[in-house]
Amino acid sequence: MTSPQADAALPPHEVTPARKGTVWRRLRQRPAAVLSAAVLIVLVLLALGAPLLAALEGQDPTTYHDDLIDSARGGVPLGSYGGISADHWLGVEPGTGRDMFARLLYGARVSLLIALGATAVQVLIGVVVGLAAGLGNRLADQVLSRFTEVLTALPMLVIAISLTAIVPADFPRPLLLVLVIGLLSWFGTSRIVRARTLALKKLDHVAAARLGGAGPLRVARRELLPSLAAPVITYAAVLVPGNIVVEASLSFLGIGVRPPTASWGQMLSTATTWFRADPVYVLLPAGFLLVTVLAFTVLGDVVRTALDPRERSRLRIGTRAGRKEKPPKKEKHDVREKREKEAVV
Amino acid sequence: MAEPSRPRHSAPARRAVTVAVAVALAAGATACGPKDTAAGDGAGAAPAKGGTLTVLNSAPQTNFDPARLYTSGGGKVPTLVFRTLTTRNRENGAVGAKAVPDLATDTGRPSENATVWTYTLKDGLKFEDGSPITSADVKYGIERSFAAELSGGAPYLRDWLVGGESYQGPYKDKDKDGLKSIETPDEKTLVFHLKKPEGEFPLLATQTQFAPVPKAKDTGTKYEEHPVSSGPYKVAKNTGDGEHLVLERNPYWSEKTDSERHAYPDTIEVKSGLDSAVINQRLATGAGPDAAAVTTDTNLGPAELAQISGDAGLGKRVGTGHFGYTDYLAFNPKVKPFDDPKVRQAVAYAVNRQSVVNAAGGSALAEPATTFLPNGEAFGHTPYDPFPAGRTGNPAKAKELLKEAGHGNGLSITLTHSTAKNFETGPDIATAVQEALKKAGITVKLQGLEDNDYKEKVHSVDDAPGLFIGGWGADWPSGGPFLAPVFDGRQIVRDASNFNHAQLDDPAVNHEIDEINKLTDLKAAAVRWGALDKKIGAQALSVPLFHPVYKRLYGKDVKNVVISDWDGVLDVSQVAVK
Amino acid sequence: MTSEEPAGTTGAAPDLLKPDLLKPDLLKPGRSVPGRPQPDPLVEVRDLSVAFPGGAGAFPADGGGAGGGDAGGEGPAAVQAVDRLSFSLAAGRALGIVGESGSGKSTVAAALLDLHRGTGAQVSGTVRVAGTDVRAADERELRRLRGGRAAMVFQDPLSSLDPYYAIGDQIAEVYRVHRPDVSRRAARARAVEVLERVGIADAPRRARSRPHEFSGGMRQRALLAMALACEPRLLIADEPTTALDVTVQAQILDLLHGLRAETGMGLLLVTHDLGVVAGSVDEVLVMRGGRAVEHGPVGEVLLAPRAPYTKELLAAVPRVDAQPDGRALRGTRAGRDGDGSGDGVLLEAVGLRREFGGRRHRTTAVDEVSLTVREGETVGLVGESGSGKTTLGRMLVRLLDPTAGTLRYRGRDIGTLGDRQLRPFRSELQMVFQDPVSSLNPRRSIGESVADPLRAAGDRDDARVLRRVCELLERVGLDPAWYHRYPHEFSGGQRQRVGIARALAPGPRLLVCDEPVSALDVTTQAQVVGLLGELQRELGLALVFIAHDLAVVRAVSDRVAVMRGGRIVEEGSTEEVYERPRHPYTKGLLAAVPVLDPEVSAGRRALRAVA
Amino acid sequence: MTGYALRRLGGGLLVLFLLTVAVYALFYVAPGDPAKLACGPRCNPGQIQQVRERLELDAPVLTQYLHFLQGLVAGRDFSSGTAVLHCDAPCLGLSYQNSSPVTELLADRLPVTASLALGSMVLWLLLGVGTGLLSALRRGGTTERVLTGLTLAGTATPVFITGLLLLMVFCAYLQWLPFPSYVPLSEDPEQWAWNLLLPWTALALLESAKYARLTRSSTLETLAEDHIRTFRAYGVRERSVVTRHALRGALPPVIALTALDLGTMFGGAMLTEELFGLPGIGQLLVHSVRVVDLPVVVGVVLGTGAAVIVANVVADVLHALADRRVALT
Repeated sequence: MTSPQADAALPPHEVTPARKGTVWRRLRQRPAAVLSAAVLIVLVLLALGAPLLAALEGQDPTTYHDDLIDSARGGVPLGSYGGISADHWLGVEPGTGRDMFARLLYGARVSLLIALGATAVQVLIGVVVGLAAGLGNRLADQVLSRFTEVLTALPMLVIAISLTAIVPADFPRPLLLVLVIGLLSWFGTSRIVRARTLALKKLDHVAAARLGGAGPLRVARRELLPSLAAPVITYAAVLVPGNIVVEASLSFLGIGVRPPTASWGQMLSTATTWFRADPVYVLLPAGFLLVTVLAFTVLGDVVRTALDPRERSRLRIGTRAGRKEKPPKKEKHDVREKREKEAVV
Repeated sequence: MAEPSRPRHSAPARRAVTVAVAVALAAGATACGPKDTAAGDGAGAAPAKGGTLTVLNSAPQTNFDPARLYTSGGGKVPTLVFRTLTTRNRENGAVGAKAVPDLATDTGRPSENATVWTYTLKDGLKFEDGSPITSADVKYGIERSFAAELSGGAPYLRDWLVGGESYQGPYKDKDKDGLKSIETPDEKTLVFHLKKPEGEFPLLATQTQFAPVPKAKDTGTKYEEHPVSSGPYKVAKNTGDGEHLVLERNPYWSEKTDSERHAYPDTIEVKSGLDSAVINQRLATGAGPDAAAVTTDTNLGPAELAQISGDAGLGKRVGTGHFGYTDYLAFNPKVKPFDDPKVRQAVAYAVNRQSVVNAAGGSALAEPATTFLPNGEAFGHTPYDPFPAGRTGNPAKAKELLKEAGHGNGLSITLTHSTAKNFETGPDIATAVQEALKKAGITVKLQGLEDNDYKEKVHSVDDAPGLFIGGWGADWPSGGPFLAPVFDGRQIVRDASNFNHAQLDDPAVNHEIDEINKLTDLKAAAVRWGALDKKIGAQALSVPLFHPVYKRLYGKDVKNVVISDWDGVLDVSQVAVK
Repeated sequence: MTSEEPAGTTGAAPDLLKPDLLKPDLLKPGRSVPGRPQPDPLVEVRDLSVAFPGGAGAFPADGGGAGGGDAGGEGPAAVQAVDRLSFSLAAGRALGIVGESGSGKSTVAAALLDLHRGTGAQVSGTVRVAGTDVRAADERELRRLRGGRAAMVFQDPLSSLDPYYAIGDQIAEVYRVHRPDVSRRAARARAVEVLERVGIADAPRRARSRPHEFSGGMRQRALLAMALACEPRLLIADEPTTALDVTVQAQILDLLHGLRAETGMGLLLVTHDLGVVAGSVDEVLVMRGGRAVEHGPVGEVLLAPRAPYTKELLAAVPRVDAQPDGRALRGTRAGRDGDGSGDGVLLEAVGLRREFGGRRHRTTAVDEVSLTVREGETVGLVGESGSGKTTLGRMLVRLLDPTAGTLRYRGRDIGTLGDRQLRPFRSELQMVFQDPVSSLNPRRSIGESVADPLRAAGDRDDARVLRRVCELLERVGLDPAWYHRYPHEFSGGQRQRVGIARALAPGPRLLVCDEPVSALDVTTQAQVVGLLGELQRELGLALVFIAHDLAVVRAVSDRVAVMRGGRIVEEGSTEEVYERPRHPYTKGLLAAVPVLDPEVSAGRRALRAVA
Repeated sequence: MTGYALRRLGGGLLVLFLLTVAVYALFYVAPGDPAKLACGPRCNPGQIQQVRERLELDAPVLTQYLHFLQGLVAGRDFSSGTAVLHCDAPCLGLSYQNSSPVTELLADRLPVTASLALGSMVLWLLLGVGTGLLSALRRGGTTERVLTGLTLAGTATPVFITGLLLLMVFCAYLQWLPFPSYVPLSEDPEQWAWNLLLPWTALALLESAKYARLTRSSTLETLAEDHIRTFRAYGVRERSVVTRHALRGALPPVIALTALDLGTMFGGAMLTEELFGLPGIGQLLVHSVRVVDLPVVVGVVLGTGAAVIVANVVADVLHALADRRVALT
């Protein structure tokens, strides 16, 4: 019988490097990732620096400039390209003459804030519910999935309108939107978490932990959450853009943020009629929205592929099955994870 | 609240309004008077019969029941099917703002003190089934408007007719001679008995409640599916609950008995539920049937206006409409600090009407207002400006007043508005006001309420906010329905919608209103309404902001466009497409 | 085989690779089969080298695409899976390629049909199969070769068939690819025909069912049928029986044998199991790290191996027929007579029962099982898949709650205790799991994993914990310095050692080992088994050793229980059970176990044929 | 499987019940007095009271709710004034606004919404699955990048932007298409399709990205499975390996997702319907919510809910049927 060392002879420093490193490496290898990340960083900086930049331009998002618009022609900005000028870098808003540059930046704050906030809510609830459903017994699981069905079945708009009407008017509107969006669409997250939990639960290291005397909470914290992080994060990255669009849509239906606060959605919703008279007015918020959403989505995709080990050995002809290993049962819920907001159609 | 020409409920409708309001100036800053609506009168050639007129609307014609419609239905679709005792004079501009006979031979014969009104029906009037129209049918039509099942009409009949307040309508009240205060001594005669003198009864008689309904054909709430026509057209098709209507000629209608309606087209097709932007786009493009299309509830919005004003061809196809309507800041003096006249005046001085007008769509779509009464002679409009603040407001003067009022170091108030995206009570106006008051050191906190919530609040006596954006439109072109509901102390209602926002109960005012109502000479009445308005205006109970103007676009084959100042609607009964 | 990095099996001591063993003359294909003039051998491989670019690992069948997505970050720059390999196979003959995981054997098999094309693998050398120069062949030629002249059978029969189509149709499809002129219905007929040939009962009907309606054995038969459809001259079987139970494995091997005898096609059998080779091939090629170590007639290689590595392999293979000599885990039974308490009975299960599933379709996994484990002894638990042995094992440590029956630990009934009351006993009953991948949390360092039980037991003194963990790691033969490394950095054997260390941490009295070595290569197997033995002797542990491999169980156990369909069909001392099996099932099992001696296995086959 | 479906649908009924409760609760707290709104702009207290009584709004919510349930199972009678209107089960009551039976209203709108949903489904499947497949096969290539870019842009743009753009371009500038207005399929199939083309496109653009992604990932998954290797190893053409085996394997999740999305779309695509002025269920809902027309809202929510739930079940069953390895529990 050879000594254990024989088998252990393989010195770790020769074997593959730790996963974290590789994930970052893979990320950095993807130009798309770098680009979209850069875009997002810039956007965030713009949003944060809104007051400074506006001051730099010498404008603010609320002051009216009646002299800059043609009252006789429906208040269309004087001058070409929506009144772009040295004083107003991106022109002014039809009907009010408020400075577009300032409004867009301040709008970025609101839009991003709402989107991220809502995502946070979705993820939080999603993880809690998902874990509960995954770890709890059959009954708990059933109850939770029924409950989520009720929520899915309720048209978001109805609730949104009712809520916005019920909630006292001085309740901070962005927060309200965060809650409305967040509370009404965390199913995707919870489903992913549930599926993953169910899968993880079967793994031996969870059993081992229990044998080691770990209680349910300890198990959840030590054995499950770390493995859940990756899928949740990537899914969250895909949620953000969805939320931005929802915010826009709610504003379009007149239940978005309150004036004079600007948000991209609110700007778009007023802008839509100006398509032909003042294209700049539409294209600016639309452009910002588009870029942001694209950036987030791309980043989300990239992160997912980077984190998903299967993505790599894909297409290579080979078997995943080991000795005595049954082919994995498919999770029948997987599809729903792929779904985004319904309210935006 | 009375805005006859405008369905306020559906979302599309609301946007319609926005847009609507937008329109006027292609025809030009030059002209907002009636005269230039003539710009409309189509491409010269005399109008001829025939063809199909398409009506593109945003709000479906739900409530196609004479009892449930709020007003005369103006120049709108109902006027093609319902004839009434009197009707609007269908002419361009100011002349259009008076009542003329329709079913009746004259506009009504008042008794000495205008408490009894007598009408005689013309000869040869027939329903679409050929059966004659009798005074009983007209009476029945009015009676059924009292039924809870068919609510929706204006309150005047209930308020004016003797016993009106208690009458429950023919369904509940089985008494065979129904509402006693309407007598039908014979097939042709109607006699109305009023509680008090009402000189404007002829104007009331234009409302669809005065349209005949054959009792035998009454199907209650289902009547709207196929109302029996007394007008030039009958309902051939009504699908999607008024979404899509096809109207065809009513063979039993004769021009001889109807001098008001021209009924040029053979068929009229109404398509509704459309987005207002789409409607205007279609009218502008005028492809296929859209060339012979008009809209009765959608107007040009600022954007469309800006775009059209660049295009001479389109400019020609825009009619300007005026409708007695005023948008204003309403105070509730029961709420501090608005109990202090100085504060109210300060606000009045600080308001920048230029910004407000712009927010309402620009000078083409809104005219700055300093009087509560709309700017039409029928209303008795007498120009005045109790707190002259110029085009853009007078912050300095406002500051002064505030100091006197003890708010030297600034004042913070709340402005309530609707979140509905309409141009009048919506956020845009609110922010404009907020911005203007800032200059006078007044910090305005906006309280935007979902439209229902907003209406609920501002129309309640007890929790009406101290300051909100309101609007008021005339049920008919006269000072009466304008001032009375808003300033008559006896019209402060608790368990229903209250429009007397200031809850003004001034015996002098009340008395003057009664006095004017006695007059059957409406010209004379108008003058006194104007005077009364000025008197009230001095109290700064409201800050008039602007009177909307309507720009109505129509298809390129449309001829004989008539837009009267009654409600500024393009009169569908006059239009020809050949 | 789950995830052994290719490098992982440079396991044995380096000195085993003496250059002289690799002298080309040893490897000359012709050499071992003299006097057999082969103008055009069926398979001709010259200097075949295959390398996979970084990140890929070896040819996945050797464990690249590890089960449980968590395994493995990126691989080293490039992996030389096959290194200048040459061999040839004459028509009608059978060659077995044997090797441990990472030896590159499956890579070779794939190379014969150039399945590496378009996968980024770098292939060099020449490969001629049935007259086709595989590497030079264009797509059309290649397609004609694939399945037409040379057919391949894969390891996992379930995943190797399209779950969406009827088996008959799949066979027919393949058939028509190579016989375009044949009508659909003729092709179907052919499918039924071959299915009948491979012994599928009621073939016409079964041809219409889908893979998931077939049992593992039937699926493998179906795959064979597909291979036969076009009457290939060469059959390449890559671990064809690895996923099957012994008895089924025997049947399949017999079938293969029969088919060859009948059709005279050549066979290239790739396997890790020397036993499988013994009865099925004429020549054996032993591979290691991509190179040929030994090549010769099966008899010579298995009975008189030249290469030390071959010797080592053979030595490591546990024999089901071997006399109990240096038994790995033979408990010393020390102190059993010592304390009188229930003659040292440690754990006693009486009428244990476990059911799964809801009201409807509920299944009984374990049915009225009674079992006793005494201090320091080793109880072997054998049975085929689905026999309920794992369920039983998990109940013994209370990972699963018994549906019925009692479980006594040192006289105390623990079968019904709730989690809280169970705490004190947890530390005494531990388990070692089968899958070295999923049994370690991929996101925690091995040190942490081992420390967990200690911390959970309430030890707050980090220094002490650290010390203890290092001791344990050292004890199981791992470098304490690796405390902070993550599981995917280790080979399967090493991971299993970590698992053992973690099991030892709480200081258990009883260790349930569930298939602890079945995922490992034979050599590694031997080492791990050895380790367990040492530990048992040292710590006086009682072991319950669960395995499907009768040989391993025999090598380790004092007593053996044979399970089937949730019941223990036979129990007794190892000698009794193996030498004088009473229950027919046990007899069947033993008869099915492949033996290393070609003669013997031929004899066995004859017997089975009669039976 | 049938058992499973039945059980799920049973659960569905429960869900629907909860839904109605939820909506009633929501409206109980929501502002806006239906009576006032139904009565008209200027009603005196007496009238409002009459209306309130007629609509039963004076009764406690519980009673209203019970009557609603009763109507649902047993049907109810209402008065049209002149006659008795019988509204047989399942009766969702009468609209507060114009007293027409909610069931009729829904029936009126359904064809529109259905046309919209089904039509756009066809488009988005073609678009999405096609794109997904292509990008899966041309993995890493420019084709994939472009395609994914396009589909992403699709999801990124709110439908009211896409829609308006489409209108501007195709109806206003190019005038290739009529401004959408719903023409019943029964009346004139050609016009029907012609008019719906834009709304379909707008929706399809929005949805297809999701499908592209799904198709791509599941195709790749299938391509990585062993049986693909088998057929390659047996000389089957790459083309048929992909079309016959890979695609077949990739479809189940797509089918399931389609079922789910259809379900939600039958709830009406509010923004789209609103924008293109299609008198669909979505539009009805938006309108009714605004005027607090409780019966209609409840009706729509019930309908939508039912659709969603059925869709969920159908999705699961389809998925299981299509992919035998999925277990229904």
